[in-house]
Amino acid sequence: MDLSYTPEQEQFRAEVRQFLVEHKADIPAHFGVNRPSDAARAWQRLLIAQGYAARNVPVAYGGAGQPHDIMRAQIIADEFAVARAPLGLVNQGISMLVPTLLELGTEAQKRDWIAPTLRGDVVWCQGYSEPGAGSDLASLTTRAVEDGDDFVINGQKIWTTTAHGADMMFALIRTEPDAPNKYLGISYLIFSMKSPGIEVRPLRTMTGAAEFNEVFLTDVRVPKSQIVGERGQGWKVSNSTLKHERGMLGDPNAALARMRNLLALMTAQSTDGVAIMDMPVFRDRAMRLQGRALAMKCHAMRLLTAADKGEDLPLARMIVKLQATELNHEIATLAVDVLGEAGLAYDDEAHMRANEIWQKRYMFDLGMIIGGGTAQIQRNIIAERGLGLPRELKPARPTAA
Amino acid sequence: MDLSYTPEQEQFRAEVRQFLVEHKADIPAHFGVNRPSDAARAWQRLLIAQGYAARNVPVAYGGAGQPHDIMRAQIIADEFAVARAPLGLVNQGISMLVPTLLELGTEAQKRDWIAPTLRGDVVWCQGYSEPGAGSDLASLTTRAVEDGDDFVINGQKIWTTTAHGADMMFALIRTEPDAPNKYLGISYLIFSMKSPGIEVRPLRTMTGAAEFNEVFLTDVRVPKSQIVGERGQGWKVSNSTLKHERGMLGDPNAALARMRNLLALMTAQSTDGVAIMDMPVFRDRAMRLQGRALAMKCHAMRLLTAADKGEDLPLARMIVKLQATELNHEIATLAVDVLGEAGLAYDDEAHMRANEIWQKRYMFDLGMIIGGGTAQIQRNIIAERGLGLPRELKPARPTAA
Amino acid sequence: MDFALSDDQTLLAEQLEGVMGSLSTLTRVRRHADARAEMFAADLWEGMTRFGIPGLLVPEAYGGLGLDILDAAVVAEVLGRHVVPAPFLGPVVAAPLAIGWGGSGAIKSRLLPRLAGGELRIGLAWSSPAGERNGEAVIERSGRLTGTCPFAIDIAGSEMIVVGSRDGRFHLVDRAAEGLSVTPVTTVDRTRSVAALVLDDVAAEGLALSPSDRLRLDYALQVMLAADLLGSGSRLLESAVEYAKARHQFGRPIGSFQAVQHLCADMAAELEPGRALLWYAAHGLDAGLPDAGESALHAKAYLADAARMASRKAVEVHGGIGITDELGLHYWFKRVTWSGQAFGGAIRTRERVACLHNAAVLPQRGAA
Amino acid sequence: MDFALSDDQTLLAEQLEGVMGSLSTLTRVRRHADARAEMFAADLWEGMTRFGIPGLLVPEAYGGLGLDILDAAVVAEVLGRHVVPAPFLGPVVAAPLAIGWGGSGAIKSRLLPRLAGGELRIGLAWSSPAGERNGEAVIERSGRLTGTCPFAIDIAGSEMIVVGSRDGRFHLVDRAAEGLSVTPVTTVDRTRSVAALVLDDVAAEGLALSPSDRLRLDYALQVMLAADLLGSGSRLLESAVEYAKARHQFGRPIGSFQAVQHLCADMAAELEPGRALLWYAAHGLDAGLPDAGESALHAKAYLADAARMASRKAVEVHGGIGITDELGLHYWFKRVTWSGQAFGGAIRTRERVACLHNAAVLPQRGAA
Repeated sequence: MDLSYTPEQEQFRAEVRQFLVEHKADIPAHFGVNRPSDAARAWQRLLIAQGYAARNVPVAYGGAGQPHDIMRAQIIADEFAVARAPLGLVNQGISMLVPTLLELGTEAQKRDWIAPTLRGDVVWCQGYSEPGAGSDLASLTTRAVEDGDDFVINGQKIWTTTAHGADMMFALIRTEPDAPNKYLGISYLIFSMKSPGIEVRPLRTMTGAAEFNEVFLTDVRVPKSQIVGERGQGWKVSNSTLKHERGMLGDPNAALARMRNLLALMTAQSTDGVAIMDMPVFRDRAMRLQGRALAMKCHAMRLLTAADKGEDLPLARMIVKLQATELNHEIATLAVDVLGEAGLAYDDEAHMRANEIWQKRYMFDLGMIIGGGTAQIQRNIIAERGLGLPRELKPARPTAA
Repeated sequence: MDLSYTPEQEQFRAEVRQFLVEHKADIPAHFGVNRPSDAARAWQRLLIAQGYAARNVPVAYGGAGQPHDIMRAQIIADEFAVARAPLGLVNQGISMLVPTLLELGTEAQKRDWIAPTLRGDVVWCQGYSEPGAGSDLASLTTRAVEDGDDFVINGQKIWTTTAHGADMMFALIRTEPDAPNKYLGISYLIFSMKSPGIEVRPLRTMTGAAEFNEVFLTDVRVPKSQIVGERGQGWKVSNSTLKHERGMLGDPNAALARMRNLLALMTAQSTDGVAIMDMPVFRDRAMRLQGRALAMKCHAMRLLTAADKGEDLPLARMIVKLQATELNHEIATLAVDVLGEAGLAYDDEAHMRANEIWQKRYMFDLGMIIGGGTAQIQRNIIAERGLGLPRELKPARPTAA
Repeated sequence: MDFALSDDQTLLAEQLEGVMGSLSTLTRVRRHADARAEMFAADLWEGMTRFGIPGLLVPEAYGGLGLDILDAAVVAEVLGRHVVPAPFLGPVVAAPLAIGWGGSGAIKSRLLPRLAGGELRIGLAWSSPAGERNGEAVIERSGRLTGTCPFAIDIAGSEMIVVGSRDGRFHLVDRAAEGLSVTPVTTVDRTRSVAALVLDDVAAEGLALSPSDRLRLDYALQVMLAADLLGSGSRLLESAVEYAKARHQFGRPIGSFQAVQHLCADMAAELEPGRALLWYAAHGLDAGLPDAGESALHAKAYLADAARMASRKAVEVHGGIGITDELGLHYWFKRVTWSGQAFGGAIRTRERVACLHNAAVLPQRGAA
Repeated sequence: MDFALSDDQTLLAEQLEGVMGSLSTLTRVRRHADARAEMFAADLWEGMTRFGIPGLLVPEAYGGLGLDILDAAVVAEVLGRHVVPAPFLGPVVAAPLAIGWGGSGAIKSRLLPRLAGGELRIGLAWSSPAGERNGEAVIERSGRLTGTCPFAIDIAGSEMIVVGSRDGRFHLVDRAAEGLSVTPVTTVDRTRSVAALVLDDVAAEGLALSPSDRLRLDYALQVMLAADLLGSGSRLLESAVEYAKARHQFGRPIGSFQAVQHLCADMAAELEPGRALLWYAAHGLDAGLPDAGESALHAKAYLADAARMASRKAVEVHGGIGITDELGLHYWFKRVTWSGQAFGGAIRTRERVACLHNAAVLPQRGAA
């Protein structure tokens, strides 16, 4: 155990801090709702030039071209968090499509799409899930038939975030209906959201916001050149994308920050003249959650060290989504209990007051327990792949390639 | 809702009370460990004569021959509980074998076995589970082959209580190895524990006591006349027996009595000069369990009323074992926490002091969650039979006939 | 002994179930929830009035049905099942009881018949069971009220308000009284009407409830919330079971997966004993059983926990669709959140039991 | 930054794992547990001594290994994995630290080399972290001790005892001292030696630990219990997984049932972050991190809960056989019970965090 950093790393940390001080004025006030604002894109370009964003993407494709260095990446993340500065754009194009293209795209696809995506000039949405294909994603039925040099797509996608502002979609489409099993026969296609035949309908959720959309695809034409990876191999291609998505989940710094806010709330609120913080039943729950948040923070540091050494800790890695989403939900649940009747107040997002955010999180975080593989699916994965228990009779999802 | 009793019922209650006052001296001080003591058998004969025990068994077979009357039965149970008087003998022969014989036995079997069993002169043990057949009881492999007028049994049974003191065993034995499925081909046999080839080995459990035994059967001969019900139909016969067993579980009066003891403990014990009862975290847990115990008590009254009217409430009935065993375990868990370091003291049964009983219950009650159908099996039953959800691919147990 | 609903009560539940099933449809609830203005669901109230609900607890002498707390609980359960966005706790429970037990003969004659007929609706401003939050309370001085009540209910469409003051007493205030300002509060459960009241020397008519009747009123309201929780919780279970039967993944209904089965089994196992506990608590208030208060508080706390558990597990069984507006599951989820917290959450409610239950235990300040 | 065990620590764990695996077999543990007399497992202590464990925390100048709290935690985890029925907390942790930090030069020279060599064993009588139970405590007056300690550990086979008095100070007492009576206490975990002490004006040698060192000692012991809990909890998980793979019911391994899979997954998900938390807490004590105390208490409370959960679920996965002596699973179950409660259960330990963590929160009497 050594929680200190090397002199070179501390020097690098100092540089990051210096950068953040110098460029305080460049931090965009608004990032934009569906599309990045001009200021956000300018900030992103600055971060790429500085080597803080798109770090490992080659310069030829518009990235920073830095060598892999997980400790430096973490130092950047930590310092940006301390300065409350956004670490560039965070979207599915950058986190999922770009790594996929780098791994499996043609040279032309890489040249065409990576740089504008990184710059925020092209915004992507994801077309994986369908109303009938949730946990059993591979049973998707949106299909494409060949017509000359094009595919013609018909079907429906769901849970599509930012579909309204997106320029492009990357999607899983069934192109080979006669494949020997459902996993084969799917292709990974990319196409413009301006294509004729695309209709986007917002999907309202329990929080009152429309965080997701349904996308209806009717005779949408896509040139065959816009397939990523092999035809019929889209399941494998998407698994490489999902692998990248998983890293996005469960930021332990965020859980600890929430805990601090919750403890402040408990100190400020009182019932019958007694601060909630002085009520042992609530305090015990708060301390329990704080211990869990600290454990997850330590767990993340352990995973970071392993990744830095090129080691994999499969079981430790697989539990993160289950534990982190549950922890967030429990923090919100305690806050709702702490606020009591007062915590029932709730408006739509525009009018939401400081305390109302907890009621929203109580619901939103339940969605996070379900989204991206439900808690039940996570437990299957932990049991079968992490602990080596025999497979369920019908597996939840085939082992990632 | 009417929680009062009819004048006739109140009159009956008065009679029961009067009986208990008059016969206070007859209450046996010791019931005996493996076999009922002489005093216990005398008490049992008195209760049968009075119509309080073996109420619904015909006089011809040694019972009290009373008509079915659930309310009177409950009044008897309540008054005996208040007087802390044992309501006669409680054993598997009386609760399981006797009802089975009454339903499916031959006239000779009824005449031979019911009366001595009721009187406590013949003690039975149960031979159902095997080391390889627990949740999947129907996969049992102890087998009997025909030899003249006898069956010859070989195999092993487990979880056999009071096997040491028992005169007789009722058992499930595979008699038809070629039956079309595992449920058919089992027969329900009764035989003497004095038969040559029977070896009983105590099975020590985590509490330190040997509440169970293993029974090894080697070339044990049983006359064919000692089959109960049809040959090969033992699974159905045993299900009628299991039905009777279920009524034995989850006495809500016992849970409420334990809660009272726990609250007394919390009032008596202190840490740093503060009574545990004045510590809100423990008090909240205690009140939560008290609410659950009260709910189970009300639930039992609801089931009793339904039974009295000849109605069945399947879902309400099916949840009792799961909830009652969990509640008991939670009460013991809180007691262990309340006692802290002091609650770790533990001796074997002979030397156990008043507070140590909680540590024993903490373990014993976990066994109750598992025994007689694990909590997981109970949830399957609730989901499939109580809520009508589709069957698991491999069912836990076929629907009772 | 007969631990069951009477035939009349069973009939009441069945018939009301039919009425509310046809009136309080998802479309209707959604329309109510989407309205941004202060909400009074006149059509639903009208349906309840045709059924006689406003007069449930009004004595027959004043034109009501003169029924019991248990009858009202049966009704509350059905309203919870259908997340009925109409007033209930104020005009149907609190007002008839407070006026019936504490009003002068004149007040009773003046108000009870109008309450029974459904034409007079009375809201409830009374936060004491949940505790005085951050010092907000209403003070009575010389028959006039001053202060704030941040969580007044059933105010939309009401002509009067029953107001509880810090000293535990109840008062009748005119909705149009001078010095009373009402600000609607949108809560997470849009099927309930909540407002924040500010009272500046407002004229009020005192209701002379005995201390024990004040407690009975409190307990009756906790029982109604418990019944609402049972209704919405049970409906969430039913929705989950239906969805688990219909939804297929991996070539089989998801209800055949053990994980989904066990989510549903746990919901049922928790909710079912709550039903008996609720009946016992309501009947205890009607029959004056010595443990009625304890049972009422236990029922509220038990069902707040059980219904919350059901609300979460039902969403999990539904998966993604459960967090959307598609099936409207969230209306039940939110109703459970509201009913669980209103008039004191489970923890605070259990602390009240502890104080009641064991006189040897001094009430502790340090419990919420 | 390197958030991981060092190569040396990994090697230490692996080698000790091998040694304890061969010494502390189920047969050996069972023999120890079945003995009714006061127990000192000389053979296991001998094995630990060959491995250098008694000198882990003794400075090199006194013949020890001079290792860190984290190294000792690594050892404690292995001892927990194998439910080793030998002394540890007293002679290997508490005594070297208390004497090293608070003993005079003469005491150190006299005792530390003998401790390091394993020939001197010192027990620990100190109940303050669990709170003063029903008023039982030890009082120091003019250098002599009077009172009772109901939960003294590692007394069997000890020559001396470190005794904590009510004022928070530590003292060395001779096991044979006049006025000291020792009554062995059988606890649920027979792999641990516990005794009740009664002291009647017993001569004692004071150890001058600074207040902050007294706390460090407390935290170090909590970390050792946390490590033991991690070890026994992890082993329970491994046993459950192995059993679930091997045991067949309904024609398939029970580990292919989702319900069994999820029991195991939940155990793993709870235990795994506890490992990182434990390392952080132990390292924090070694490195003097400002949140070391908070982390140590969190580690104890977290792992007490996580290991208890694992102990229950592991028994459930095993079904009936899990509650028998057949596979000996109960030795781990009981070790978890003991370690979770010793020196304060999870609730009391979290309350200690609350007091540490937020200076604005006054310590409350009303928390256990």
